[in-house]
Amino acid sequence: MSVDLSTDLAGVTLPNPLMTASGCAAAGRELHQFFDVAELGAVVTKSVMRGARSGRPTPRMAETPSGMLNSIGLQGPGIDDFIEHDLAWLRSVGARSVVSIAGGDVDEFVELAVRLADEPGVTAVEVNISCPNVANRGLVFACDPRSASAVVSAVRTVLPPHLPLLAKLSPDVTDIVEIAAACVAAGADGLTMINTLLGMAIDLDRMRPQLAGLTGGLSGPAIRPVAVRCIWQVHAAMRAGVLPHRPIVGAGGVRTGRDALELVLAGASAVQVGTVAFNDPNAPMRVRDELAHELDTRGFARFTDAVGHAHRVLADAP
Amino acid sequence: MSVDLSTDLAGVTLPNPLMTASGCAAAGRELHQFFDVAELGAVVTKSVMRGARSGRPTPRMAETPSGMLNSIGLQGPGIDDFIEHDLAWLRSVGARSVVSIAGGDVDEFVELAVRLADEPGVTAVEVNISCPNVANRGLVFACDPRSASAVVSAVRTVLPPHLPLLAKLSPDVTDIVEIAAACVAAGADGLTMINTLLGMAIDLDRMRPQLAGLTGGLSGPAIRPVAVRCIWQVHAAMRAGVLPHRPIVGAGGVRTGRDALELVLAGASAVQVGTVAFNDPNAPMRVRDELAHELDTRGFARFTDAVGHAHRVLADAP
Amino acid sequence: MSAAVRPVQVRGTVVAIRPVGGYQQLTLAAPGVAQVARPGHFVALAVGDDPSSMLLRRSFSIHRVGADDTVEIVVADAGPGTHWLTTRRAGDPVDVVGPVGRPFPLPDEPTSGTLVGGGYGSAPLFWLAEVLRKNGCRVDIVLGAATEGRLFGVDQARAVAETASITTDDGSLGTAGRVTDVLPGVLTRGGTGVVYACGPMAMLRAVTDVATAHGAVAQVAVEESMACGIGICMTCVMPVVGDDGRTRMVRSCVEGPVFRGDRVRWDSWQDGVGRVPDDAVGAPTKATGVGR
Amino acid sequence: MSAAVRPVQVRGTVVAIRPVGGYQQLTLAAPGVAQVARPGHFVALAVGDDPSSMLLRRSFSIHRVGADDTVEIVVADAGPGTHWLTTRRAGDPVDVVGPVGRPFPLPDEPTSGTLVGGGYGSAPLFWLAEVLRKNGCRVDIVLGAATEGRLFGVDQARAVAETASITTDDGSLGTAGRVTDVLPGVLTRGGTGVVYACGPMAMLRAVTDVATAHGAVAQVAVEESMACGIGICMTCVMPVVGDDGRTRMVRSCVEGPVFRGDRVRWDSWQDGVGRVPDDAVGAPTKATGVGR
Ligand SMILES: Cc1cc2nc3c(=O)[nH]c(=O)nc-3n(C[C@H](O)[C@H](O)[C@H](O)COP(=O)(O)OP(=O)(O)OC[C@H]3O[C@@H](n4cnc5c(N)ncnc54)[C@H](O)[C@@H]3O)c2cc1C
Ligand SMILES: Cc1cc2nc3c(=O)[nH]c(=O)nc-3n(C[C@H](O)[C@H](O)[C@H](O)COP(=O)(O)OP(=O)(O)OC[C@H]3O[C@@H](n4cnc5c(N)ncnc54)[C@H](O)[C@@H]3O)c2cc1C
Ligand SMILES: Cc1cc2nc3c(=O)[nH]c(=O)nc-3n(C[C@H](O)[C@H](O)[C@H](O)COP(=O)(O)O)c2cc1C
Ligand SMILES: Cc1cc2nc3c(=O)[nH]c(=O)nc-3n(C[C@H](O)[C@H](O)[C@H](O)COP(=O)(O)O)c2cc1C
Ligand code: FES
Ligand code: FES
Repeated sequence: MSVDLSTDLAGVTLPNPLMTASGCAAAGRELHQFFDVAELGAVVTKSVMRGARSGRPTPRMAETPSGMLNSIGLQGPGIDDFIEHDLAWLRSVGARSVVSIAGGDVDEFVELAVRLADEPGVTAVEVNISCPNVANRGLVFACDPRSASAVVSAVRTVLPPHLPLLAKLSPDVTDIVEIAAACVAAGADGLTMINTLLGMAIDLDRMRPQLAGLTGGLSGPAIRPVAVRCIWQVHAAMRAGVLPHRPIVGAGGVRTGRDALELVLAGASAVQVGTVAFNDPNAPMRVRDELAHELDTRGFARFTDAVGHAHRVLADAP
Repeated sequence: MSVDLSTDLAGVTLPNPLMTASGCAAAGRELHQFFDVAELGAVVTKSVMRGARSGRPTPRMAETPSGMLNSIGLQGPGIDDFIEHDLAWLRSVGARSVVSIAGGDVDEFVELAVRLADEPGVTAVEVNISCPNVANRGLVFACDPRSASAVVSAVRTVLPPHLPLLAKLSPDVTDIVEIAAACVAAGADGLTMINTLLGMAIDLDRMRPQLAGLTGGLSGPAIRPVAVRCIWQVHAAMRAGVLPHRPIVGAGGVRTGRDALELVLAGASAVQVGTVAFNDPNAPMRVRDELAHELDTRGFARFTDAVGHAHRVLADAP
Repeated sequence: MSAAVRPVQVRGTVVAIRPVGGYQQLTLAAPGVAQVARPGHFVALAVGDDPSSMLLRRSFSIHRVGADDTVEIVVADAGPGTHWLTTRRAGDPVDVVGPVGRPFPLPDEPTSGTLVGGGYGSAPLFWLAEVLRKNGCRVDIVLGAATEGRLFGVDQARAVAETASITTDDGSLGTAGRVTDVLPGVLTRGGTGVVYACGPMAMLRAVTDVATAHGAVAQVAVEESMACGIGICMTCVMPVVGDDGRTRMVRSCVEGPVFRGDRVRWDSWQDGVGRVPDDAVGAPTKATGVGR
Repeated sequence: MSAAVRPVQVRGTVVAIRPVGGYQQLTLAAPGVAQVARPGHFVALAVGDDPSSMLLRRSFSIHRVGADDTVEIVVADAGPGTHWLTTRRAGDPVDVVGPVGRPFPLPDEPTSGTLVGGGYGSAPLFWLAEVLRKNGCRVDIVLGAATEGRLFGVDQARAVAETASITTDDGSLGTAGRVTDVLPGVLTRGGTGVVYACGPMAMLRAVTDVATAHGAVAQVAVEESMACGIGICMTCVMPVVGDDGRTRMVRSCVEGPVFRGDRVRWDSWQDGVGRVPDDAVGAPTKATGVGR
């Protein structure tokens, strides 16, 4: 196969567009038992916060048709432990790391960005704004353009210029383009879409919500059409000049190379494999190879030629 | 089975809570080949508009994991033809009809309501506000509290008091409770949730959006967790006094009696079976019987005792 | 409008499955379907093991019906749904809805009919040929496909028809070319009054043109994407001219799949994407726009 | 932390499937899994035909391993995923990830072990018993279930153990009651130093209490809902006290499923719903709240 899979992520060149999705690969160690994580475009780590967090009680999951609900509550070791152990390990195996950070307020996001600013081996920082804003009745940052841009601009200022900032958007909004535009205006170098949809399941034996946290995030192939739509809308808005062009990192229900290609043709410059890695730990590499094959059979010499291609086909249609 | 399945829909008593979903049963004639539609709680008819409409070009559908996308474009014969043929037929077989209406502006909704006001055999009117507001850049009425309440209050004024008005909500909003509250304040006697999620699929052979209409509505079991969440949030807000109590008609991915029970325990007083009827034309009746069985095994003597029960279980938990 | 025959839903069983050329031929025990089915009817099958991620039924023309309540279909392994079907084993259950649709209309008095099948599209034609012959009609058959392996029923054609002509795009069997290359000669020699065709849209359009040019009526079985197969979803519509001369977007599952070829607005497709003719009843205008 | 043995993912094959009591016993050819597996390891299986609507792997204790690269599991038909598994036929493919988890730790020098199994929880115990005996340990076994049909391996228990005690809630076999009714006597008579248990949470807790009361160490294999089975999703956590005396929410798939019973914070469950102990590392406070 002769396809050039390399892709550009706001100035950083990746050998291929495949990434893990935050919270679906821990810090890469476990998947490294199945394949060399250094071969991925990047490993996106579980969103880390300032201190250690126990996360939510169990049950934390519910299987749903072609998807699942999760309510982990951002369990993690805290930024210091993360840098000392996880980031160091990723460096040691030569993996490119996209570090996802989450905070309860702007200050926490800033503090996390400051700690990461000079760390070697950080390829990009993904800002998970799909978490509750403690100051604002726990309303998710990503659901309000003002909160979203506040976080993004604050983080952007403390990150070194060469380090790309990816804003991770939630689909649970009336107008995703409005949020995307706010994040880009605030300095986001790229957009990751989409985070999970807010969902819920009822345990029919206990006749109460199945998740201890009541609601949870819906993910998996079930939500892929929503991811494709969000990517399409934002990429179309960029083409229309509503907001400046920024790379989009696609996420949402990718199971096969064909699924990945859907996101790419809709406008994604990179693709994350999340929930499906639970079903198939080798999925990120498998999808990379399947995507290369799909591109090859369609005569694409370079991956980047396929990014947003469906918009061009439509524009050229009579 | 001794379970009393009857339910109350804003003053109207239905023998059971099972309904078809608008656009998933035409006007009942075809399903009547498989079961007696008069045995349903009600037949919800395809959203009808003022004039005849050809709808969107094909392809109008795409299968997605545990769901589908549709882009029909409200094809229909127009209100006069509907009343003369479809409504008359439903009356002739003794079916209870919930007539769904859709408009491009408030006037069209009002005109439709006026035409239906004195028609015999109309059990309730479902106002499909999940359609584009021509006056407002095609923004869907249901995505803006002001537009939503404008339609609902205008329709409520022209409908006779005894005729319940159900407002059909879209899940594609940042805050479903805000929209629900606006509709109830505007006079909605009940709320139908949820309509489809906006989604998209790319045709990998043509490398363009698979639907001729580009985006479409995502439905089926894939979206059930979103439906359960929306119903839960609105019912919880009613219990908390954020908005007055109104019956909720649940819709979204119901395939079995267990699925229906999830929506009911979350707060639904009636349940619609939509997309799954494409998979199993007998589904609405099958689900009714399965639901009765599930209620029976859980010791519910009356269906109404199960409505919102999960909220009570949670409140009573230590 | 919709077929007089009322479809039933039955939990069918695979009685037999065997490869035929590039296809799998399934014999399904489906009580209640066979007796009332006529050539041109189809069945809509649920696919996948419970709980299946594939929600929509798959449609298949009825190839033949058996005395013992069975229906036969011919399946091409085209994707996950048909792959599931072609990997069933005898004894496996398959949920069947059928018979569905408007079958091939039979001529009131004996006439000469030419049957044209593209790929698996020939599946329903041999049963139709037998019925036509019983009614005293002359039957000629033309089968076409991309290559020999995609042809279905060559022997059956030769057995039942006055003349059987074969074409393949690559010339691997019969005449190299399209069915429409040989069709004019067949129509002339057979003195054909009605042409029955089943296959890809492009072929149906071309066959209709040839038939019309020869003063024959074309009855074509179309193949649109169908979500329900029974008339309740409105996904399968196409622009067809009605008796009143007006074009409407009609459901090909219940008002078709068989239409008079000269009634179909063939100019409404471009590269698989349809168009609503501006003169169609209720066609969108700036004013109305289109709702979701 | 996570098991020294690295799991592999292999496209396995069903070699044999047969009913055993109320369960189905599957023999899977899974190259690379059997050699390195030890008692207490489990396998995580993908379920459903492609494209499956069931995304999450199902976990099953390894009952035994065969010389010929096979692993045996014992499956209760509890829902759609296990129903799919219990309806496989010889020759069918099953995607296997394993061996996963922390196996039962073996005593450094010969001691007396009592093995307690609830329902299918006994599946991994007989293989463990054989290993223990090879190491010169005395082995007693206690099997319990709601009723006779839910017991697994009574004969195997009698064959391998010094003493085998059976309890059923309904008294349909053995002593009427719970395993913990007979356990004290067994521990005393056997001079048990270590208790190995596998079964429902409530049983594991009770067994731990009895063992501790008798000065024996309890090693229990827990069963939490697991989305991935390999340590990447954090759905399977439970509060366990570490060597430093601090409680953490640890992943039961890789840091378990076998834990020292006296390290598990059993008081953290109520009617199947967990609680994060206030003294757990990173436990939520008003300030931090919990993110999604
Ligand atoms: C009236 C009618 C009769 C048919 N008769 C036959 C027959 O005798 N033998 C045979 O092999 N096939 C026949 N087909 C085509 C057959 O239904 C499709 O090949 C099949 O639905 C593809 O499903 P899939 O999951 O394998 O492929 P996918 O491409 O994965 O299907 C995805 C979705 O698209 C729809 N779809 C894909 N291709 C077609 C198509 N060509 N026509 C309609 N819907 C499609 C499917 O129903 C499904 O909803 C017929 C179709 C129609 C409408
Ligand atoms: C370490 C471990 C070892 C196990 N060993 C065995 C065994 O040897 N034999 C056996 O029959 N079963 C065993 N189980 C339980 C088995 O995994 C579940 O019965 C099975 O996952 C149920 O899937 P289902 O689709 O049939 O049921 P469903 O209830 O439909 O499953 C829905 C979801 O809940 C999860 N789930 C449901 N019940 C359980 C459960 N008891 N434990 C964990 N997850 C659950 C499923 O994985 C799935 O994600 C074990 C579980 C674990 C964690
Ligand atoms: C168990 C689980 C945990 C997740 N944790 C995070 C997280 O910590 N931060 C984040 O930005 N997204 C998180 N996500 C969302 C995923 O990164 C991804 O955006 C989403 O699941 C959609 O992709 P998918 O369908 O491929 O999983 C999590 C998803 C799952 C299933
Ligand atoms: C093909 C199709 C057509 C639909 N048409 C309408 C419609 O005209 N009006 C409306 O309010 N909802 C319409 N819906 C939405 C359904 O009524 C229902 O709200 C939604 O599909 C979720 O339920 P389900 O998952 O059971 O299908 C349509 C859905 C489908 C699949
Ligand atoms: S396939 Fe549903 S109406 Fe024709
Ligand atoms: S099951 Fe995923 S971490 Fe344990």
